[in-house]
Order: sequence, then C-alpha cells, then structure tokens
Amino acid sequence: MEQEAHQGSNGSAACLKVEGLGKHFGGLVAVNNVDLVVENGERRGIIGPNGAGKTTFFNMIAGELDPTHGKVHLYGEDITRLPTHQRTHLGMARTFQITNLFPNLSVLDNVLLAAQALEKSKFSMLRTIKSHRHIYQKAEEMMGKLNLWDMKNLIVKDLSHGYQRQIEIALALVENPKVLLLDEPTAGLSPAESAEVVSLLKELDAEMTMLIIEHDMDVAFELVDKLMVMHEGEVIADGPKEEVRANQTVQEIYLGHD
Amino acid sequence: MTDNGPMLKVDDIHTYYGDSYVLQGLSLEIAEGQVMAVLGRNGMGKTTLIRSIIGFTKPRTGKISFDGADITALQPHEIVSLGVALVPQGRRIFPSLTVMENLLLGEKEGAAGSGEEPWDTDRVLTLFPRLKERLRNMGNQLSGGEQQMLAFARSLMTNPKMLLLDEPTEGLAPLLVRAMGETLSKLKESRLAILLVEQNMKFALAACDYVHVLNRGRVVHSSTPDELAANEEIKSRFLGV
Amino acid sequence: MTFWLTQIFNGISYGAIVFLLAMGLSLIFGVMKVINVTHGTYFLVGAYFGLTTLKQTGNFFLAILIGGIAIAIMGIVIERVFLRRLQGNDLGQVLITMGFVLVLQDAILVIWGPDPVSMDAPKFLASTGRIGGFSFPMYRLFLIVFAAVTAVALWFFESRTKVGSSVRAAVDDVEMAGGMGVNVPVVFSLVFGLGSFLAGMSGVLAAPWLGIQAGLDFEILPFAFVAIIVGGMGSLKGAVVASLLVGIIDNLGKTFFPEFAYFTLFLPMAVILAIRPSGLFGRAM
Amino acid sequence: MIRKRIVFLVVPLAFTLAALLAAGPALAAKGPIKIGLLTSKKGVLAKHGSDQMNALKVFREKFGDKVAGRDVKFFIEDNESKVALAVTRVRKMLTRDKVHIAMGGLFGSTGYAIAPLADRYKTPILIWSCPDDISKRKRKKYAITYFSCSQPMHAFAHWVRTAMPNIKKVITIGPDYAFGYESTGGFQQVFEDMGGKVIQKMYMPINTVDYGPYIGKLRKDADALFLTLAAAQGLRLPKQLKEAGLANKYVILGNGTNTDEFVIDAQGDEVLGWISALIYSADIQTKDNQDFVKAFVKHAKKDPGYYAEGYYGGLRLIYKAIEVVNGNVEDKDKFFAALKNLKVAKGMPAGPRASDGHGTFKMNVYVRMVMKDETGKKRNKVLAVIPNVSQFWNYKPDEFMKKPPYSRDYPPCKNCAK
Amino acid sequence: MRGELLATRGRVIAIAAVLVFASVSPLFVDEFSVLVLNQCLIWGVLALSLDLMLGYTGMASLGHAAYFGTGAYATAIMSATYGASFGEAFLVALIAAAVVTAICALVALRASDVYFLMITFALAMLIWGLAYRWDSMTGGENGIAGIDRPLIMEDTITYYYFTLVVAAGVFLFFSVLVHSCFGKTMVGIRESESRMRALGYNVWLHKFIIYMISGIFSGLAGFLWVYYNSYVAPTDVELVTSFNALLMVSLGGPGTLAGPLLGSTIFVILDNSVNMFTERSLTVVGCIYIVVVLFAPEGIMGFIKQLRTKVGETDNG
Repeated sequence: MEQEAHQGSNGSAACLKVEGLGKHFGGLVAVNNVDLVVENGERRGIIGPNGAGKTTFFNMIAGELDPTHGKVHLYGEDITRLPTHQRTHLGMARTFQITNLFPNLSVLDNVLLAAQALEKSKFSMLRTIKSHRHIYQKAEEMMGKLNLWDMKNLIVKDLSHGYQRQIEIALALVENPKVLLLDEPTAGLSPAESAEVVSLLKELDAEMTMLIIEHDMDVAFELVDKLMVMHEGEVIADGPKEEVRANQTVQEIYLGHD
Repeated sequence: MTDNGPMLKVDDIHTYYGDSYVLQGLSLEIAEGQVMAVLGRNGMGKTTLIRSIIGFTKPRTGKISFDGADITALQPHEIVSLGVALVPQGRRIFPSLTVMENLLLGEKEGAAGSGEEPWDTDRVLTLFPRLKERLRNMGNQLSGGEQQMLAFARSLMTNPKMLLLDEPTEGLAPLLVRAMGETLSKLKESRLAILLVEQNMKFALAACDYVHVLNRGRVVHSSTPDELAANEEIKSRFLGV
Repeated sequence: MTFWLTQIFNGISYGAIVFLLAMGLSLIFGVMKVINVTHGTYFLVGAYFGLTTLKQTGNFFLAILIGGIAIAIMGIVIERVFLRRLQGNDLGQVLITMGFVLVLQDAILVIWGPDPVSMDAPKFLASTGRIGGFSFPMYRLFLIVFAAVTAVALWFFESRTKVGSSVRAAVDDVEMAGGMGVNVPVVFSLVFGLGSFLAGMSGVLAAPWLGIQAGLDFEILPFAFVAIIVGGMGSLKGAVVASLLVGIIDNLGKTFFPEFAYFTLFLPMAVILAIRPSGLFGRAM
Repeated sequence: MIRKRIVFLVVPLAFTLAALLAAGPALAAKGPIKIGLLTSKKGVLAKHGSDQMNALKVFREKFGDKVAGRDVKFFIEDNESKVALAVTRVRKMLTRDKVHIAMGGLFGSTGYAIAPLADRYKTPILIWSCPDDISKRKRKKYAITYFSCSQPMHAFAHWVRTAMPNIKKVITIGPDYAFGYESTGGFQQVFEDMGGKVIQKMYMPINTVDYGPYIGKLRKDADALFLTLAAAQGLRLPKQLKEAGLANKYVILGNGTNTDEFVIDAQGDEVLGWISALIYSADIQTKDNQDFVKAFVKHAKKDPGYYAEGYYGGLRLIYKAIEVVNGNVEDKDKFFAALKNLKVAKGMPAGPRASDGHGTFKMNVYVRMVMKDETGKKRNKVLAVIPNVSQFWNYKPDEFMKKPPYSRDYPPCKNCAK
Repeated sequence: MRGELLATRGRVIAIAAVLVFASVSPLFVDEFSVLVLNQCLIWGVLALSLDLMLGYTGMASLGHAAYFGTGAYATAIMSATYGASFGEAFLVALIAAAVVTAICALVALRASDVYFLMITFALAMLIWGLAYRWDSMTGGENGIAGIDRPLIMEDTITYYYFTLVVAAGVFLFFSVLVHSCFGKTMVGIRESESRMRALGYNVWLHKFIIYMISGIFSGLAGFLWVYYNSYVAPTDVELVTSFNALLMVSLGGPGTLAGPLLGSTIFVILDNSVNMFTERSLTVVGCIYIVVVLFAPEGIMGFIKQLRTKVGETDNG
C-alpha cells in the first residue's frame, strides 16, 4: 500500500526495493523482516542504536552478506543473490564504517584502483593504469574535487583519520555510481571535518540516490529527506524525518532523552 | 590500599590499534563503588580504552594501575584474577560452551573483606532468572538479549572488584535496558566499581556518578551527569545529539 | 566374509594409530591455528624415546608413557620459545615447524644412528587371536582398544572438565577466554603438550608394528593430515570418524586399486574439501 | 645513491662468484686418481649408507690410498635416499671434482637415472645398485654394473626347484620399483621355466606402513612366498606376517636383502628359517671373507652385509682395473676396457668375479637360511653355493635380450587368475 | 618525480648488472658452477611464480610442488614415453600445468588464510600420490629417466643460456605484470579483499587468474628442471619441494621480484655446498628456516630496504 503510494507520488520507479529482508546468526535474529523502498534520487537515512542491525541490513543490500530470507531489487532487477562486484556494475557503490582502504598504497593508487574497477582494462597485464588516460583523468578529477591531489603520492596508512574518511568516499564516488550506500560517513571525525564531509555529500549530483547509515543525528538530518529507524533488527519508524523525530518510541529508545 | 587511592588509575596512556593511533594520552580514575560513564561517538577510542585496561591491546606508553598494582604489562587473565571483569561489546559468548559452562568458566572466589555474599551460579541466576531455563543450551542458541544477560552474569562469576561494561545496552529492548539499569544500581550498592562505556546517553547518565566524554582518544569533558545533561554544546559537539 | 572382516579390522587398527596422531595435530590446529608439520617427526622421536626406555627398563607401558612425556616437553618448549612469538603469522609458523623437522631428523641420526630398529610388544600382546575362522593379531586389537579408551578420555576431558571447557573457550575466542580469566598461555602450553604427548605416545605404540626407521615420519604424516582435513580441524568427533575412514579406505584402496592407492585416499579428501572446506565436522570458516 | 645501490648488488654477486670459483678445481696436470662415491647418509637408506662407509674404511685400511704408484682421493656424495638428487650429486662428481671413475647407487632406479651421465661426461661409472637393463638392453658405453638384480634370483629359482621340489606354487611380493620387478621377474622366469607356478604377484610401495591389505589378500593355496624386501620393509612385513599368523603357513623364500646383515639384528625371530639368495653372506667360510668380516666388525660392531661387501668389492674391482692400466686412468677408454674385461680371483670376500663381456660380472650366488648360532645371534647360514653365475643364467644372451625387460607386467602372471 | 626516475635508473642498472654477470660468468667457471647457476635460474622461476601469489596477492600456497611437478612429469612423459619433441613437450607441460592448476584453484579458492594453506597442502599431496603410485603413467618410484635434450641444447652451457633467456623473459613479463593494471589489482586484493569487491572487482576471478599464472609458470619451471636433470621422480613433487620454494621466497623477500631470485640463488648454492663442509646439512637448512622466520620476516630485500631507509635518513640528517 505504502509502496504504491510512494511510486505514485513521484511517478518514478523505485530505485531500491527491499522486501521482508532478514538475517539470522545462529539463534540471534540480527535483522527481521525489513521492508524498504528508496526512490530515484531520494536520500534516505537509517538510524538506530548500536546493534540494531543497521550494518547487517546494509551489508545485505551491498551483497557482503546473504540474507536468510527476503528480497532486494535494484531498478526492478532481483539482486538478492547477486555477488557484490556485480551490483557495482549496476551502479551501486558503498563506503565502509571502519575505514577500508589499501593501506600500503599511495592515495593515487587507491583512487586509480577504484577508477579502473568497472573498466575492461583492469585485466590488462601489459599496460599500467596510468597509461590509460581516461582512467587517470577520472581519478585526477575526483581527487581534485576533494582536494586530495596534493597528497597523491603519500601512503594511505600514514594519513590522518580525517583524510582517510575522505578517501573512503572518494573511492566510492570515482565510478559515478547511481546509488551510493554510505555507512557512517562521518564516523570518528571532528565537527569541522564532519561538516566538510556533509557539505561534500550535499554538493553531489542531485540525481544520485543515497542510503546513509548514520549515528550522528545532525548529519542525518542535514543529508536526508526520509529516515528509517531500526531497533533490535526491526523497523520501528519510517517516514519523513520530522515525523520520525517526533515519534515517541524513537525518542524513547534512540535519542536517549524523554 | 583501596581506601587511600582510586580503584583504577589510567595515567596518560597511548594505545595504537594496528597502524592507527587511537588513545592519545588518556587519563582517568575510578574509585571503589563509583560508576563512571565514558561517552563518545564511534571511533573515539571507547572500546580501545576497555581493551587497554583488560590487557587485550597494551598501551605503548603510560601506566594503568588497579587496586594499587601496576597492571599495564599484565596478561588479561592476570588482570582478571586481580578483580577486573569484562562485559565485552558484542557479548562474545562462547558458542561451543553451554550456558552453564559459560558461567563456570570464570568462576572464582571473590576478594575477601567486602562483606558481601560472593557471586555463585545461584546468585547470578537469581539476578537473571531467564538464563535458568537455558542452562543446557549452547551459547550460540541464545537470543541477543539472553546473550547479553549471560555476558553480564558470567563476568560476575569472577567476583570482581570492578566491572568493565562495553555498551551493555547495545541492541536491548527498552524493558531490558531498564532492567539493566536496575541491575547496575544493585551492583553499585555492593561497592563494585564500574566503568561503563555507552552510546545510549540517557541510560549512561542515569546510571553513573560521574561522566567523561572522549574525543579522538582524549578526555575532553568531565563532569557530573547532570552537568553534562545541561551542557548542550558538549553534547552536540562531541556526542552528536 | 573373513576376507572382508580382516580387511575392515586391519583398516580400523590402522585408523587407531592415525587417530592418535591426528588428534594431537587437530587439537593444536584447533586452538592455535598452527599447521604443525613437525608432528610426524614427534611421532618418530617419541618412538625412539620409547625404545630407549624399553631397553633400560623392559617395561613397555612405561616406554609408552616416557615416549609421550618426552615429546610433550619438547613440544611445550618449541611452542613457548618459538611458536608463541609468531602468533597470527600462519606461514611463519608452518615454515618454522618445517625447520624443526629437519633439525630433529638430524638429531635422530646423531643420537640414535641410522639403524632401523624394531621394538617388541609384551608377550601377551604378540599372539594371534581367533574368533571362528577370523584370526587377528592381538596387538592390533590392543591398539584399537587403546585408541578407543584415549578417545573417551579425551572426550571426557574436553566436555566434562573445567580445563576442557577452557580449551573449548579458547578455540571459540582466544582473546575473550583471556578476558574471562582463562590463563591462555597455560592453555596453549597444555594443548601443545597434550597434542605432542599423543604424537610421541602413538610413535611408541606403532613401533612394535611398523618398526622405527628414518623416514617413517613423512610416511605417516600425510595420513594424519588427511584425517584432520576430512574430519574437520579441532573436532574430536571428526578425528575419530575420519581416522577410521582413512584406515578403511586406505586398506580397501590398496586391496582393490593398488595403482591408485594414494589417490583413493586423497581423492575423497579433495571431494570433501570441495564441498565442505571445513571438513565433515569442522566449524564453518 | 646509485652507487650505493650498485654496491648492494655487486657485493653479493662478487661473493657468489668468488665462492663458485674458490670451490672450483685447481687442476694440476696429473694429480691423484679421483674416485667418486655415491651413498645415502640420510633418509630411508641411511643405514645402508653407513654400512657402505664402514666398508670404505676397511678397504682403505687394507689397500691404502695408493694404487699403481699413484695417490687416490675419494669424493663422497650423499644423495639422501633420493633418486633425483643422485643425478645432481653424480653430476657434481663428474663436472666439479672431475673424478676418473664413480661408483654407487642404492635403489635399482638410481642406476637407470645416473647411467646416462657416464656417457654424457665420458667417465666410467660402476653402478653399484643392480639395474638389470644397463647390462642388457640399455647398455651404456661407459657404465658397468656390479651385478644384475635378477642374476642371483635365476640361480635361486633353479636351486629351489631342484632342492625343494615340493614347492610348486609361489606368491611373489616385492617393492614397486625396478629392484622389485627384476628380483621377482628373475625368480619367476626360471621357476616357471622349470615347471613351477607363480600364482599371485603383488607389488607395494616401498614406504608402505601397513601391509594388512596385502597380507589379507594372500592366496591360501600357495606353498611358499617369494619376498623381495627393501629398506624398512624388512622390519615391517615379517612382523606383520607373523601377527597375521601366517609366518609358519608358507615357506618363505626371497631375495637376500630381506635378511641382509644391515637389518637382521633388528628383526625378530620371525625370520628364522627364511631362505634367500644373494651374492654374499657374512657366513661365507673363506679366508678372504673371514678377514673382511673381522676388519668390518672392528669398525661397525656388527657383521657386514651385502651392502658392505659390495662396496668393498666394487672398490677392489676399481683398484684392479687401475692396476691393469698402470695408473693411467686419464685414458678413459682403456681404463673402462680394463674394468669391463676384469677377472679377479682372489681377495674378494664374496668369491671370484669375471666380466661376462656384457657389462656386468659373473659371480657366486649363495643360498642362505636364517639360523641362530651358538651365541643366539641370527646369521645367514650358507646352504649352497652356486658358482660362476651369469646374468643370463643358462639362457643364450641374444635370445634372452630379445624378450622384454623384467617389469611390473613381465613376465606375465599366467597362473594368477583363479 | 626525480626520485622515481632515479629509482628506476638504479633498478635498470641493477638488472643490467645481474644480466651481465649471469651471461658472462659461465664462460669463466667450471661446468659444475654453470650447472649450479642453471639450478638457481630454474628454482628462481618457481620462486617468482610463487611470489606472485604469496608476496603480491597475499595467498600463501603450501603446495606449489604440485604445479612444478605436473609440468615436470608432463614433460618427462611426453619426451621419454611418447618421444615428443622439445616444443611439443613444452606445450603439453604448460597445458597440463594449467589444467591441474585450474582444478586445484577451483577447490582451494573456496578457503582463505590458514585453511587455504591447508588445502593447497592437501592438493599437493594428491598430486604426489599420483606421481608415486600411478605406475603405468609416471613410473612410480622408478621415476622417468632418459629425457634427452635436443642436440643443439645438449651442451651444458647452451642449455644454461636457454634457461637464462627463459628466466629473463619470465622476470621481464612479471615486472611488467606487477606494474600493470592487473598487477595493481593483485596488490589491492592483498590489501583489502572486501574493498576490492565493493569497488566492483570480481575478486574470485582475479585470484583464479593469478593462481593460473602462478601455476603455469611453476609448470614451466618443472619443464626446465626435467630437461636439466634428465630425470624426474616423486621426490621432485614432495612436500619438501613446496617448502623449499616458500623458503626461497621468504628468504629473498616476498612482494619483490629480486627477492625470489636472490632467495633461490642463495638456497641452491647452499644446498650444493653445505655438505662439502659438514655432515649436518639437515640442521643447517633447518636453522635457515628458523632464522628466516624469526629474524628476517621480510627477507633479505626487506632488510636491504630497511638499511637503505636508515642510510637515507642519516644522509639527509
């Protein structure tokens, strides 16, 4: 019912549709029967306390985990059992909550690896990435945009956490994804750095659909239109952000004040 | 001994996790019977603090002493035997042990002199009656809430002088969170020192006597819970609420 | 019928030796994640220790005990001094255990010389038993019983004692076991000592049957490896079932397809690996 | 910076080069006569190797390091019981040490692996293991064998048919490589030509640990087992036969390696009564042998076996050949011709040798039975001596060589199917 | 930029120096030294192939003797049993190595870490079992003898130069490979598999390809070895061969191309000379294993790198 209403209101097809998704680990129900519809160009947040099942849910959408039950559709195509790397080819990209880069490579090599991920040339055994002009330019452009170009030759593990978080996003963006999944993009950042990331994300192409897990309410409110609140593996609220904020249960269990 | 100094003293520790520099000169003290909350957003070093105290991740420099003894370089089991108990994040129940075995694993005589009745299976099961029905189940057959109770219960079985709680309310239903708060206040009466690391600010502030806020591996704010509750700036800057 | 009985009995008795060896390997792998290539050489050195004891005292059962204890001590020293610093470095651990294989093989040459030697079982075990038309060596029956008793004892130790549950806890989550007050370094030494003990003991037990001879270590080690790979590393049940399978398959394979004698043994292993990489009873990785 | 880099590379490289050169030969025009000896000091054949090394000691004690007026230098290489390594080691003797002759090889297969090196480096090799075909169909210009694996077995089969006519049906068991095939094949050939029947043939890997499966398959209607055991098989199989209660069920015949002196002390009483044949026994009652045994016991504290005598005897042949050419071993063709046409009547513990002109020697074959002497020590008592045995037995060499070489499948087991 | 150029120039000079040394030295040393150098090259090819997996991609294989052995046996069987020519044997050896590697990779790639070690180990035992027992094909314990090189390569020095050209070719190809697009993905997989997947790489496929390359080139080393030794036996396929290959890589320095070559050179020279000085060669090699693991986990190249950074630091300061 609600899904139809969503589709009707914009006339656009759902970009991401999740039906009855669930994941059990032994006796533990991490995610239970979650439905979610994200429309094209929509920015949707998922919030909830630690252990609510957000990351498990997220990983099932990204393909890192196989759901116990339920389905995931991307642009109408069933991707429930599709391996992660193939989802990327459908236009999906993600970031990690715990920074997940190539620590012993330079910043440039990190971004280049991302930039060639969807190119056939990644199998080329005789030519360097740098000799593929368009890949190099793609990386250069993205790094320029994020002010990372100056540090292109630095080794990632030597950089500060703040820069690493930015590279984390750069790797996801360099392939121009249609759907961007962000797992706590500002985790561990100072307010100033956090604000930078927020403004960076806000400036992104408005057509890009985003699904954001956030812990930081301010970040979530600034970035998204709609919020889904998870708790103990279930959805306890889903709707426009103001509505969710006002929700009594949400107040009670998540925001931590009455 | 304990009367003169703090139960736990963390003095300017610097801890690295792999290549990343997590705790950057952190200091704090907890007295006997005190419930100390440590708040902070993800990635600020809360769990690393717990890991440093219990001996999982040793600080590169700095000193941690417990009950008058320097524990900085001790093995985890030695630290536990001095009277520190851990309720870890994610519960970390042993899946191939039954509930009963999980409990008995850490069973240990308590430190004498507290005057308190020592913790044994009967007493912890009175505190968490739900575990009673599941004693023969394997650790991985429990629900999330039950696992959390078990994690709590087994840590008490070591009859500790101090509890390290790493997000004990993670993933618990409101009813259970409330029960957890009650349990904490009961434990506090028995003069147990408690270090509580939390994301759930409401729960933490209600349970603690004193609160530290962590940011990037350092304590950036210390006050009573009421003061912090009133300090909107600190809350929004460092806790994101 | 007698033919089949004999073949299966032989298979089981060989499985008994393989079990004793494999169980130690499996324990060590389960708790420490060390692929202990030295294990076969422990078996051989244990046999030599047993031999020396038997020569000195004439007591076969004391020889079994001393063979086991000597190797247990050796294993504990190697674990404490070398393997412990390499925790988490899988490859380093494997390579260093290979280094010890070579050093120990050389030590055998120096200490006991290159002579192949044999060891006599006590008289009462050296006879041939007979049930109807089916005759069998008593010593093999003794091995089967011995292995069965050991399996039960290990099971009891693992599932019914406090130390046993500490070991299982360490298999599940070493760090958290330490966080519960389990003395992990001691558990490691204990497990390595127990595993080595089993290896040394099985060497002595096998000696009256297989003889003692340079090269025996690498003749028997593959069987133990197949057993723990098939059974699942760290699993007692797996080691029992797989050792019996290995013994019986090896026997029937050699009987019916002598040219593919090893293939009949290794192929089922490869198939099981392909379907269940963690073995029949191993925990999923 | 670059200079430093070069230093880093050049230094180790220079060291390598220096090491290679330093160890290289500083060849004088006519130094000592160099004899290369291959043995096994490690692995499953380590014991055989130690017997060989003791025999070398006895030999040097007796004949010294001087022959035909020239000094002799020995180069010993250890192939660690690995055939593939034997190739590398022999190659080293021939190229680095530039030995004038090499001797050695345990395992029949080693002989086949190293024989081609003789021709390649035009250096005589006395192949000490007994690869049949090197003196038959796969002859080399510069390789000669000490004897041929099937040679004693031909004679033995003849003896068995003559002396023990009741033994008609035999099961053969042997290790699954050249030595096993040739020993078994030689026995079967003559045994069946003389009306006996081989009713079951089994080959098993040398590293077989449990013989249960093979023992379980033994046919009950045989009169005797013919065993060929190598390395540790001699320890395990007798025990396991006894365990299975079969030790007394069959007459046990076999190759002399089964109860060779290298292993006989370690074997139990289950081998008592075993009858075997080989080119040697410590029990040979000649003066030459008694002297040899005495000298050997002094070094080894045990009796010599065929591994010991063979090494000693082989060295004796080499010295003889050197004497024939008056120490002029540099003329390899002449030297090898001398070796190939050698006749030695005296001083050989195992009796006289005479070249058969086909690349190996004629010699005595001893039929032995394991018995205890008055001190309770097990010995290979000589039951019979078959003198001057040729590798072709009494077949015609040309016809013999038209047949396929002994192998896993030859001679075929005509009487095996039930 | 300058530093990079300098480094490249240094590398080129170093490679040239080694090449010159390798091509000139045989003219000045005795035949045995040429044989030893030849061994260094052949084991070097094996070590390089293994390093592609171990050092660059982070996949530690405990069973490379299997692919080496497949190449070796295929060559021997073709040459000795079927009388195939050098070229035919070459083709069949590589195809056989590829097929066996593909099958093993399909099984082994289902596991990772220590389980991967275990499975590659088990698969190598299977191949050894075949070599040891499949008598009618492999000659079992006898091995296969009498593999003759073509007449033009009969000579030790000629074959050495042939091996040198092949090894140099392999080195050249590998150095292009590790710097290529695909080479970067290898390092990416070593650094973070999950990130590679999230970026859209079919990590399994990449690992499979790397495994294949590594296996085929190991087979090539086996091919070279058989024509070198004219003989193949089950001991060439046994566990110790796999371990020695790992030791060579670890000794020289995993994740570098010079390392495996250096490691194999040192190992081969030691292996051929240690028993000239002592009877206790087993202990010596055993101690090398232990010392490398404990004190030189990054191998000699890692040590040199450290030293260089130190020298560089004192230079600047």
